[in-house]
Amino acid sequence: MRRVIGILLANPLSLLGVVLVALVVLGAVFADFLAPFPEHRGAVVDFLNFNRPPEWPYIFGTDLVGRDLFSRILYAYRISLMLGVVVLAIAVPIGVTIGLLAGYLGGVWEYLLMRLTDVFLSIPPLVLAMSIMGLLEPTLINGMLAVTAMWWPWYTRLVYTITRGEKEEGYVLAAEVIGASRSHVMFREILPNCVPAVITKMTLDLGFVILIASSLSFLGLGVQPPTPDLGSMVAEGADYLPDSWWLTVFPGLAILVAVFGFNLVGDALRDILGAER
Amino acid sequence: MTDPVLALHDLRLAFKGFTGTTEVLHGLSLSIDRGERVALVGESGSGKSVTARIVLGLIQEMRGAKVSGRLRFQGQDLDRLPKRARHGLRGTAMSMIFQDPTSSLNPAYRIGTQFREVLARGTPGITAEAATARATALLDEVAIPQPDRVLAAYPFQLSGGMNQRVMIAMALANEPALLIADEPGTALDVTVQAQTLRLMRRVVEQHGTAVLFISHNLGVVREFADRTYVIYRGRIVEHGPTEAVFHTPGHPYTRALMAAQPRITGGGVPEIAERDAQYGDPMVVHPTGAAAGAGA
Amino acid sequence: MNRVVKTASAALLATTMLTAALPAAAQTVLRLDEVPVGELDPAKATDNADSILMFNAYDTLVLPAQGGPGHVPHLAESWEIDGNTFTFTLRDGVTFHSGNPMTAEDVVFSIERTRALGQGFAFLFTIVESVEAVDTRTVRITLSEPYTPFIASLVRLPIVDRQAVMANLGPGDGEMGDWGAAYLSGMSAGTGAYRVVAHNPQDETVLERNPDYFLPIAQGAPDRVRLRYGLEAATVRTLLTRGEHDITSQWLPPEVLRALANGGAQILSESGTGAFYIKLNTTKPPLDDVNCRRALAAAYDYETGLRITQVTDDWAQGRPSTGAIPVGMFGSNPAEETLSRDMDAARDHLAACRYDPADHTLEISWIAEVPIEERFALLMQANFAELGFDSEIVRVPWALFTERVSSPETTPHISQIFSNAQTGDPDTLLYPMYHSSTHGTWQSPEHLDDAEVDRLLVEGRTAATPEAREAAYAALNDRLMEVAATIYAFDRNSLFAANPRVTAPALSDPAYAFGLDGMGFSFRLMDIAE
Amino acid sequence: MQAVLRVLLKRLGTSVIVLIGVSMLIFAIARVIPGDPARIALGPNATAEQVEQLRTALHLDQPIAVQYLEFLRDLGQGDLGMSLYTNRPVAQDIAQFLPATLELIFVAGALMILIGLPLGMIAARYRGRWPDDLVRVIAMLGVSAPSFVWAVVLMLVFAFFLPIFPVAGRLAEGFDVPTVTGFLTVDSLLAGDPAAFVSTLHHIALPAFALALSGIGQAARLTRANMVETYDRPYVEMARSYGWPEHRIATRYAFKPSLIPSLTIIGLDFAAMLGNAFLVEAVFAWPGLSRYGVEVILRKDLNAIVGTVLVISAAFLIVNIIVDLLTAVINPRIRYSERAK
Repeated sequence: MRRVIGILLANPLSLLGVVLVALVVLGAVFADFLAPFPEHRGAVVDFLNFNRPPEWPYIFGTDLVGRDLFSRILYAYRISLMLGVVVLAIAVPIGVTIGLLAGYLGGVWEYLLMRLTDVFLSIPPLVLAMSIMGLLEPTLINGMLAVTAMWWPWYTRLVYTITRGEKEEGYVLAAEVIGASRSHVMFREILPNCVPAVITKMTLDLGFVILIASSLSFLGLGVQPPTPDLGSMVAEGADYLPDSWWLTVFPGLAILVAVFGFNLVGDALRDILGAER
Repeated sequence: MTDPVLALHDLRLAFKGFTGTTEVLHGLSLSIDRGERVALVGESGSGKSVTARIVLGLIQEMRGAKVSGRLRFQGQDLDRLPKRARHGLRGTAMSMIFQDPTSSLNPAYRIGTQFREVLARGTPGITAEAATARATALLDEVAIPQPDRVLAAYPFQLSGGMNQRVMIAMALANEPALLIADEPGTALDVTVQAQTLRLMRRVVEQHGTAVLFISHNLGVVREFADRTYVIYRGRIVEHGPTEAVFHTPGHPYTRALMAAQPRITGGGVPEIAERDAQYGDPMVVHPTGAAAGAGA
Repeated sequence: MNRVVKTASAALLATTMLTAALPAAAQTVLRLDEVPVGELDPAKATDNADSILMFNAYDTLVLPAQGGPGHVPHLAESWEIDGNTFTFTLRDGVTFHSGNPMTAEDVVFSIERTRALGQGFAFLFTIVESVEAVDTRTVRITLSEPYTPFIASLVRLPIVDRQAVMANLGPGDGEMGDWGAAYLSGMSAGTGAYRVVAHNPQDETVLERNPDYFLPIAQGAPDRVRLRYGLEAATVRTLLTRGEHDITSQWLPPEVLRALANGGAQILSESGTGAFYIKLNTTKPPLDDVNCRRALAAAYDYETGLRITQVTDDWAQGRPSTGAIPVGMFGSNPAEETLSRDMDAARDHLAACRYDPADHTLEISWIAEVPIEERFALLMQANFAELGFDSEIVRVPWALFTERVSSPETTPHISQIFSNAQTGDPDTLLYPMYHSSTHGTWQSPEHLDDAEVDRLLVEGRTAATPEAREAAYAALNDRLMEVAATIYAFDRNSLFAANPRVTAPALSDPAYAFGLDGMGFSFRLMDIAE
Repeated sequence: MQAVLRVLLKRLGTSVIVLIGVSMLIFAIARVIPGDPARIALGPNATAEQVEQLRTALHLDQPIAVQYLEFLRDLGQGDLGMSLYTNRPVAQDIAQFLPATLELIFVAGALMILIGLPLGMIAARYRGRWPDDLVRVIAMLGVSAPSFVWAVVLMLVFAFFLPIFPVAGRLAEGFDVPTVTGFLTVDSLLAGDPAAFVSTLHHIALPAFALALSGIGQAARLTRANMVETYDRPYVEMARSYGWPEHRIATRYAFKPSLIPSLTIIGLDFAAMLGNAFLVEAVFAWPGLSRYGVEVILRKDLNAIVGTVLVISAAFLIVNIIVDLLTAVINPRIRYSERAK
């Protein structure tokens, strides 16, 4: 572990990633203390100060009803991260379990489970999430549901591939020979070998969940106002380009910074853990 | 004429890493005469493979690698040679064959294609027909039954032994003065390996090619080499005519190595004590001239 | 390799020069945009985009008079009204785009087709009891009940080329098949000053001038029109700035219009037919108490609301409201008697209300497709908080909104609606909103049930003379203010940014305004400077 | 070639099964929505009686399994029902809007391959040195922002501040290209109108690039990773031992073997593009199926949603079959799998 951290900090790019992720996470966690206008995360209007360019005390400017963009971005990070964590917390166990089952059991199970996975994979992810969000009511919970529905198959594929490889390895055969149960082999023998790849993917995916969620919001299918959300901010601001550029530029940058940070860290982890597939 | 094909003098190699510089070779000296077959024996990690790659100049291209000492090839000082000229020696004047024949051939191209490219190194602008004819002849020489079928095949369609022969044929295609063989055939079946080695020996004799033979397998070395260098942790600990080294091993490490060697020629890394104070003993040198003919 | 590159670059150069050398189109092209989709079928058309298409590709029996009330002859030369019977004499010598002459049969067919398909503005013609072609130039329409503004309804009846449709019936139930729906979805079969040459309901409709139009077309009117759908605000902004666009839709946010105006665009407008309504659900506590509704109506900050719509010093997308009926319509109050915020009155009303604001959370909805409504929602939230009402803001997509308002229980406390008189007559604005028989539509989230309002609405549509109608609507106006089912936030003033090269009197000079949304976009009346 | 054919047949079979699964999935989602599709369909002024009639006409009063079978039967006849959004048959809408989207995606895919692969090669070739880091940053930035952000940025920079590209649409005014394939680039060439062809390229450049950016990043990273792995293979060392120049080793020895795993993933990236096209088409007013998809989803236009998702999935599966076939053609292992056995 210390080695991992050491290598992370040694490379300037991955160091940058660690710093960006730290900024995003700290900003989200301590938004209550860092935001100059914490009440602006909700339904507040200040028509005296609406649509202001960046100037003190509104360092990122204000939106069309006079709310501080910087404060809203911090709270938007909070929602995005929460969404990412929840989505992965549901999608990863489901995806990993199905992948293990399909890869290890083989036969009919493999065929059925992998075709099911294919069904989900052959609807472009955003289209699937959009369909779900469009048909259900756009709420935070449904958003998580939609993104989870599009996410688990990727873990299934990943774990399936690894499991198929590991299944033939000596240690698995050895465990089978001494009469270990199937679940023991799957979860105690094979699963640990999937962990580096899964962790790497999860780091990368935290960024991508933010990305997808913002894309959904951009289309009006994500988290609903007045809850701050980066994608909706960009979408709403885009109408006012280029004059009120801050409405789009800062939330857009905020997405970029978060996803870029998680990508850098995930990429570095992949190199270090050798989880390249 | 009197120059050895290859002469290494006080060769040192160090890698720069995060934690500082690590020296891997500590002043290694070695020479090979024309047509002579010389073995470099040691366990994995002893520095024998990097030595081979230094001769080809591959290590020098790596970042963080620092090579010092003198490298003379056919009387030329390799380090003083311009980069292009140095590069030009590869595949023509010196060539190398690798441990795993199947994975050393490019899976995306047919054998014939790869062969033609090798021939084009020696004879730029060689026609397809001439290349095929030459390749067929070379494959014939390494006892490959249907050369045209092999030329049309992809490496994964051939057996390991077959690929090994292809590699030998390719390595000799441009009549190099020096052939470096890095653990040839270790990945192969024992009997196949023995066959291939006998074949290789015959062919290099016919071509008068000098060979630097790198191996951990003493049995193989004894069959193949005229002279043997034993390497331990980046240092030569013993050298002399192969028979002399085997009959009267002088260095404690060599003795340990031989004791660990299974009687029958076989694969597997010998299991010997990781470290022993005695292994630091000075180098043992057997007189050369006396036993020179014994191996031939 | 090199030769390939050379050849390719030579080809590229040649084609670039070709593009550059392309002569400036001899034709004048007018480019404008609307929200998708453009519906070409006269029996289905309803939206603004559809209206623009209808008013140009088709003609109607009458047209609204420019600059004042009433209607003038168009395809009908004259008409007589006898109780519930309307007899029209058609203009002679009018031909459809196909070359077929326009006759009474076509008028009959148009009404029958609209009623048969039951979509679009068919509801305006459900009261038609019979329609018959007396001779080729005479049509008689009989209504099943008195309906004075029927002439106004006729501006929503584009006359369709019967022969052309009959020759192109698609498969469907019955002998009329699909009534030509497939055919008319991509083709114009009217008499209009422009005819459709290409139509992609999501992308654009291209129209070109009809050289055989029965009225003279202004010399400077565009030869060709491209009506594009679904351009983003930023795209329109860029296009107009680059001189690649002529008239924007009315849906641009005020900030964008301001930027365009500052960049040299002219502002065109259409007004007087509708308003922005904040609708209170009169069946849900605490808003089932009229005093609570009056409190909200008094607490709403009309001035700030108008400021949200402000584009420049001269232009705003809203005009001060004077009451339930927009200024310029039958029964409206004088323009200077504007509504304004009165917190003292609000508190007095609240005191009279039987509910305690602390016990209720108001649900304020806004339509997802109309982002500016979010600002009004936030404004109301702040305003009503001063009275002690907590509120939550919900964003509702249009489709879901129409679903939610169908029952009083699911209708939010407060909804926001932009609405217009669909025929230009107050009846089509107010009746669908307030008559107790029309509950459960997007226009009537108040679920108002007031006998007096019902009575006045019926009087308005049946009174025989304009004076009597005026009186009825004035009384209705007062009654509506009394029941306070709606907060009349502002009268709507649709603004369009336009390229200065466009002259459109119907959109810039009140003396030429039609008083019907979209009719100002009659391209034949425009002038495009080269 | 027999092996390639076998791959094709196997993939087609699987695709049909998957498509049936997709249709069931999307059909199920479409039927559990809150709200009555018949009421939504009829719009604001419909009576309860009309709603009931339409419910019967749409089979909404029957069990969902029956509804699905009805749907399949209609589908078999190419009938996807009517769209509430355009008031036209969904099949007609899709036929009109699909080519624009496919054209956009193909051009973006070409950009992805033409830019992404070389970038990846450069990075792998100079592994650990500045070009590697630079490519890594570029690739990662491309992946790190949603394509709608890039679309907006590109439009602002190259159409507003530097007006060198058109803002919207597929073809400049004044051109009239008869529709043959629906791909304007192809149609303009078929019409023998090079100026129109240039105009179509001019119009498609920005949206395609915005769409391709994340794909370029993915392709570059993937190619780099695969090539780095290939560089560690013995045959590359063998190639070096024969003294090939590095650029030749990169293009000939390392690239082709690493292209094979890359191709599969590039096929998957098409899926992402089909989705991202939803965002880019909105910004550039590209009259494609994705934009149609957004509109129908926002309007809960069930028939159109089901139709659009089915067609997009089918397109995705077809692209993947093509990629599999390409892989089979490039990869001698698959091509000669029979002989190897």
